[in-house]
Amino acid sequence: MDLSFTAEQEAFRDEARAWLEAHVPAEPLPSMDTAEGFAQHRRWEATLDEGRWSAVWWPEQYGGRGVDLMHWLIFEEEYWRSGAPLRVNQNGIFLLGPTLLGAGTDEQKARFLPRLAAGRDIWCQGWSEPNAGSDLAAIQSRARLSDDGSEWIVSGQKTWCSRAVWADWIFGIFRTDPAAERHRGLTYIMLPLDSPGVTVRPIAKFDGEPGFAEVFFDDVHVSVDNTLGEVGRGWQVAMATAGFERGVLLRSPARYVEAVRRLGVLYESSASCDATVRDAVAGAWMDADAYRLHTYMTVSRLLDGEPLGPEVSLNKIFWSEMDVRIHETALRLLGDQAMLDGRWLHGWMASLAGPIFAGTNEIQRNIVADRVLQLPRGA
Amino acid sequence: MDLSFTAEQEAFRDEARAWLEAHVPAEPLPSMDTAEGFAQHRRWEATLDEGRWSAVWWPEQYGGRGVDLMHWLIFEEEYWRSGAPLRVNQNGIFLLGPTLLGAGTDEQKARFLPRLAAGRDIWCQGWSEPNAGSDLAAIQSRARLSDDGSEWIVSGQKTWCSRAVWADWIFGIFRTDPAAERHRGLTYIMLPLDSPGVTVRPIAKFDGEPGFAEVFFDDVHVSVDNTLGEVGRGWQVAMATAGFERGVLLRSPARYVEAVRRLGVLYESSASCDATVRDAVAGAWMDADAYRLHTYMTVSRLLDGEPLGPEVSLNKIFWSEMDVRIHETALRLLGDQAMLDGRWLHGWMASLAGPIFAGTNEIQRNIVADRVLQLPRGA
Amino acid sequence: MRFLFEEQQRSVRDSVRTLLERECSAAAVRAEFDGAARPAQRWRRLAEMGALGLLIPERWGGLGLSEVDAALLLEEAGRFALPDPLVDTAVIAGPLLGELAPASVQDRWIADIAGGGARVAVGLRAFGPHVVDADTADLLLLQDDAGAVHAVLPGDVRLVAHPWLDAGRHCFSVEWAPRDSTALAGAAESARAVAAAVDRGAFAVSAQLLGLGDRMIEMAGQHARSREQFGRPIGSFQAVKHLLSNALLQLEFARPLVYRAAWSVAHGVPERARDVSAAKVRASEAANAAGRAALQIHGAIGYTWAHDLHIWMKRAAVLANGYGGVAWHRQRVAACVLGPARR
Amino acid sequence: MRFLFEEQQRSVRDSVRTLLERECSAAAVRAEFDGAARPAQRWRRLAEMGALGLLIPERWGGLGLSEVDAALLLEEAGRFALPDPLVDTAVIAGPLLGELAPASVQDRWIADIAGGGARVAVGLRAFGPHVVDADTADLLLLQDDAGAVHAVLPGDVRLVAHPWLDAGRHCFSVEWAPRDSTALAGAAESARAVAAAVDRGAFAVSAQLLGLGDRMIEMAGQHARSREQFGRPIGSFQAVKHLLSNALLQLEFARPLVYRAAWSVAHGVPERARDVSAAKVRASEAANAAGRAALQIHGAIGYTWAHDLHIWMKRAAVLANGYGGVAWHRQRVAACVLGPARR
Repeated sequence: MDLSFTAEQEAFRDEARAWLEAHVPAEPLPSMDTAEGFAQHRRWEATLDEGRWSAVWWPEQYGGRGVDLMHWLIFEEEYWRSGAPLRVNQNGIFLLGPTLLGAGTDEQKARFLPRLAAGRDIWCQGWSEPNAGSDLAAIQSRARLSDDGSEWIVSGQKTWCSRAVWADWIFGIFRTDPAAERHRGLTYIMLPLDSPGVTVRPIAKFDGEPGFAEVFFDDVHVSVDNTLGEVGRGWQVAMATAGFERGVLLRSPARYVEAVRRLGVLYESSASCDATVRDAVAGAWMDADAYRLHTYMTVSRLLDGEPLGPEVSLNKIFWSEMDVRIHETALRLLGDQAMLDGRWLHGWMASLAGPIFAGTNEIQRNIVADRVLQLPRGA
Repeated sequence: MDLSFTAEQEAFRDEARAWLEAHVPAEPLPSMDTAEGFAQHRRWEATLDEGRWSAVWWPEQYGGRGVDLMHWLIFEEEYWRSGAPLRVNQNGIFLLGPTLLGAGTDEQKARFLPRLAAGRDIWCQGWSEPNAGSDLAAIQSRARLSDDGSEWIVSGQKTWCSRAVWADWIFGIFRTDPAAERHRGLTYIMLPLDSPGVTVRPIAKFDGEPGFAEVFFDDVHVSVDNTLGEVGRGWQVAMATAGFERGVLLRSPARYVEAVRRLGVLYESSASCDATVRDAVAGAWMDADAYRLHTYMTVSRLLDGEPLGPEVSLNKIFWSEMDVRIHETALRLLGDQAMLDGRWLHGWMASLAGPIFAGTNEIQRNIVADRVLQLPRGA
Repeated sequence: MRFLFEEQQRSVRDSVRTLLERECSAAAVRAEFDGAARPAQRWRRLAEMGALGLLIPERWGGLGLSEVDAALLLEEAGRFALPDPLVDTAVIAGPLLGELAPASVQDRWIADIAGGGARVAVGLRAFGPHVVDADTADLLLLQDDAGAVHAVLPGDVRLVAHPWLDAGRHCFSVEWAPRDSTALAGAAESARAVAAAVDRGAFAVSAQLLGLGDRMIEMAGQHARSREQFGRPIGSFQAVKHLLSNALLQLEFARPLVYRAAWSVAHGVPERARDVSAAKVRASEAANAAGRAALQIHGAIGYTWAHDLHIWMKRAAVLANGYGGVAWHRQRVAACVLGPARR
Repeated sequence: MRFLFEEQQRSVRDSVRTLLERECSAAAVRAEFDGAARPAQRWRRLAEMGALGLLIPERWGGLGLSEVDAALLLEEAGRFALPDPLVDTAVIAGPLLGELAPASVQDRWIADIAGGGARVAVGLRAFGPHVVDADTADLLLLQDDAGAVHAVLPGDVRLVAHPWLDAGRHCFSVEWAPRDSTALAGAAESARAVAAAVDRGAFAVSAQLLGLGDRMIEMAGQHARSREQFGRPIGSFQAVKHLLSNALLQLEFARPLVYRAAWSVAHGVPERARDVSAAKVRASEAANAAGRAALQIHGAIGYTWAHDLHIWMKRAAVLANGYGGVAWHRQRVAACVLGPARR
């Protein structure tokens, strides 16, 4: 155990901090769920890439720096601390990226990753369908091979596709063996959203902004070169990184450390004498610190060669509930200003989605119970 | 709506208060889960009966006063306020009593109820069995008719029988039709615990006192006159009052109103400046007041002729969770004295049983979901 | 002791429910949330059925009834997420004018309130710095720094709009200059009536919160019965069952506190402040918990603008935060029950 | 940044686990809870494996290791509900004597502590007025009103026993008269060492609480897998699954705080007090929550004296309440993070 950072890590941190101080936009960008905001966020991705900060833990040849995940955590600490924008390509970088690195061909990596790192392609995910939410294995969208075997012909519907309204590409799993059921006979496919036959219908979320969309596929043709991993093993391809790196990558602790720092500033400025709120602020600090340390533990284990198991489902539950608590505490501090438009109110609305998306917390608790606690499967 | 008490109700309250002031033992009795304490509690039951206070809402001919449940609530308020002892015959009075009144023959009522009211017979319940806890319908203890049809011959085992160690009688449901399953073929039978073939084995509870027992039946003969209600319909007989009056009678609000009053005294004496504990004390007051008012609503509905439904399961959840919160708050106020032997510590241990006994809170939540919220039955 | 609503009170509930089913459908509420103007007809219909004059004496065309008679009506207003200023106008302003205003002001306004001809926006200091729906008010009742209440005409104020969570109602700061001519009474004389108005308003909102909570639990139940995953309705999963049961538990044990607050306000009992605050605390917590449970049960569909749930959740959040927030009312309960806070 | 225990530290954990499986079985713990004397052999074996000298410099026969090396050992002590005064003697007293005592006192006691020849009971004011296991101590370290620490022999004190929740350990008030001859150092000189001892003790107990919590979750899991109701293991019900998952969640996110506290104590970082208090708060809450979940899952059987669970629950409750209760540590975290409380 050594909870100090190495000189090399500190130098990396300093470099990141200096670059961010020089490049982070002075004014917050408009919401990425608006056309103009999306475009500005896309430009920010390009800027990040110019500095080689887009995905530091990727190999250098694909736009990364080839550093380990501990460095990525350090970069994230500096990133959030600097007030830099949200990552419009987060699904590409944190969800697709690891899967491409693990299961993609060299040709696919070369074709997709550098464009992804540079924000030239913004990706959205296509997991859920109207009848496949918590029960993701109920996927019905189909892809069949063209007669010459060169293309998939995709039909069906995906939904809750975050940022699909202005994205360029979608990745997802589709049923390629109509006779197979549940987790079998699915294939991981990547498609350009401007393909003929694709219709994107925006969905306004809780706050009214079109943060996600339905995506309809009407005999969409896509080259089989865009198959990721083995045909018929899309579930395994997707889940290989779902369990592994998503537990770490999906929400880096620095986001909450920064939120709690802002909460402390709010407490300072509030002059609140309500000791129960003070206690909640201190509780939020402990939450964020616990999550930060927990992630250091996880990454240390990974770097030591240990595999990650189903216990990463605990992370999702923890950060999503913490996020709600942090924002509820902020609203308490804001008192009779709490309901007015503002960053904390919007953050609170955003936090309410946490226990639902990326697998509801009920599903996560099932996973923890079944696979960590080894309780018998339920009916 | 009229939230004041009538002159007659106030007079009843005054009479109860005066009698209690004159009769409640100056010193608390020893625990009823000791031989000496049990005997003293039995004598207290007799004293109560001499004043006709044992079961005020029973008909006069059986030892009651024939008053309605609102009067019973008033009596309970005075009873708890006075610091009177716990009721050693509570299972007889609050569980068996209503069932006897509803389903018993006149002969049975005359034979059992006056002795019950006077504490001459102390009753324990025999519901659970080793394999029938939450799943009560899994009852296996059997009763078969003797050849001449005059007696039940009972074999099997009951468990978690509160106060069975020194009780006189047990009531319970037994499988009388061996071919019937689950809720069918059960019969409600009352047995003297000194019958040949009965073995009572004390079980020490969380605090070490023998508060409940296992009761073994080895071909115990009991007259069929001790059958309560119809043969084969024991489940229905037991549940008719379970849903109806148990929701009100099991834990009267006055118990918690008094606990919260004592909590306030503890707060006063504690000099605690911890605003989070103060907030918890105020929360406990709101809990107890809500429960008191909720019960007034329920009894008002009953007196208005409305039936009670499955929503009474909410009561069990509420009071049991409130009881834990009250005691946890007391322990917080006690600070570094909290773990020393004392009334609050013992009350805390007792409160921990609340979410478990009389149907776990998980079972109660199922009932609320299935029968109040009309959610589909689960697997 | 008879803690239930009488036949007549329940029939008021039924009438207003029938009215709101027609005049305040979810579609109408949604349209106003999306920016449509509030339909004048709904307010007129409410006046016609007597809802706006319920607490106003008969000599001004009201029904001269009490908060106990109003409780179930207010609950329905919550259930239907009624956007109109029922509480400010009919519960706070009408009776406050009746208690405090000079006869000329009373005669000018109170009958109009009961008849649906005047909407009043209210700015009491205990409820914070904002005034809701000041833009559509015919009259504003505003408290000055000393505590006196003034009746101010819309032409005499400048409004600063604050976009906020509840798009169905509008939030403003009001810039105005207190004048002797607008004061209903001096600060000292006003104190008792203002305290009563604060408690009346907080009680009324508590009742609305009950109705909002009820409706959200109902929405969640409907969804849980119809939505299938893993080949069965999601309502058959114990996690869903228990989540919704717990929400119902909180609401059903907030309910008697709210109904008791109605009685305490109507009869001006000495514990009125305590009883109202306990009601507001528990109704706020229960409605917000019902919303959170309903959202979790709905999943992503409940998180969309197209679904009704967000409107009910936002209304509940804003009402829970307003009219004295949870912290203010919790501290008031503690002060009433335990005496002053220790330092 | 490398946040994990090294091979050697994990092997200490394995050794102590093997030892405690033999010397501190649940049956043994139960027997002591029922009044049996503590077996001398267990303490001897702990000394032999070095557990009592872990934090004691080598010149007194210790291993000269750090709190980081002790963390997993202390966690095992919790897992097995070890009743012996490991924390007071080996974690608090040994190093405290090493920092504070005159050489003659050090030479008299420290090697004995490391070798298992001396049990020490500790009464530090930050931890409240009681002294645990004072009846079986060979030495008492007691703080006087001014804050100075005294080494007092059992013959020089009068003990008043307080029956309490944890029957496996004994709680006393100690009546004694501070004398110049018993003081290890003056109050001012003691302050730094006492503060370090307080943090060391609170950290050590946090680690024990983790182990207690782990074991209770394990008990609950075992029961849930084997106990059948409604024709299936109760662990297959979602209510049970989620209850236990939530308990595990709390424990797994308390864990890194405890391990970090080990580091902060070992390295005397400026944030030591904050880090220790955060660990104690979250480990206490997690262990108590694990106990409550385990009790609910066990049902009535878990509520009996015959089952092991109550012993673990009571130990957790007493340790959570002692060594600075949750309120004290929460306030210390708040003070460190947010500055002094406002009035």
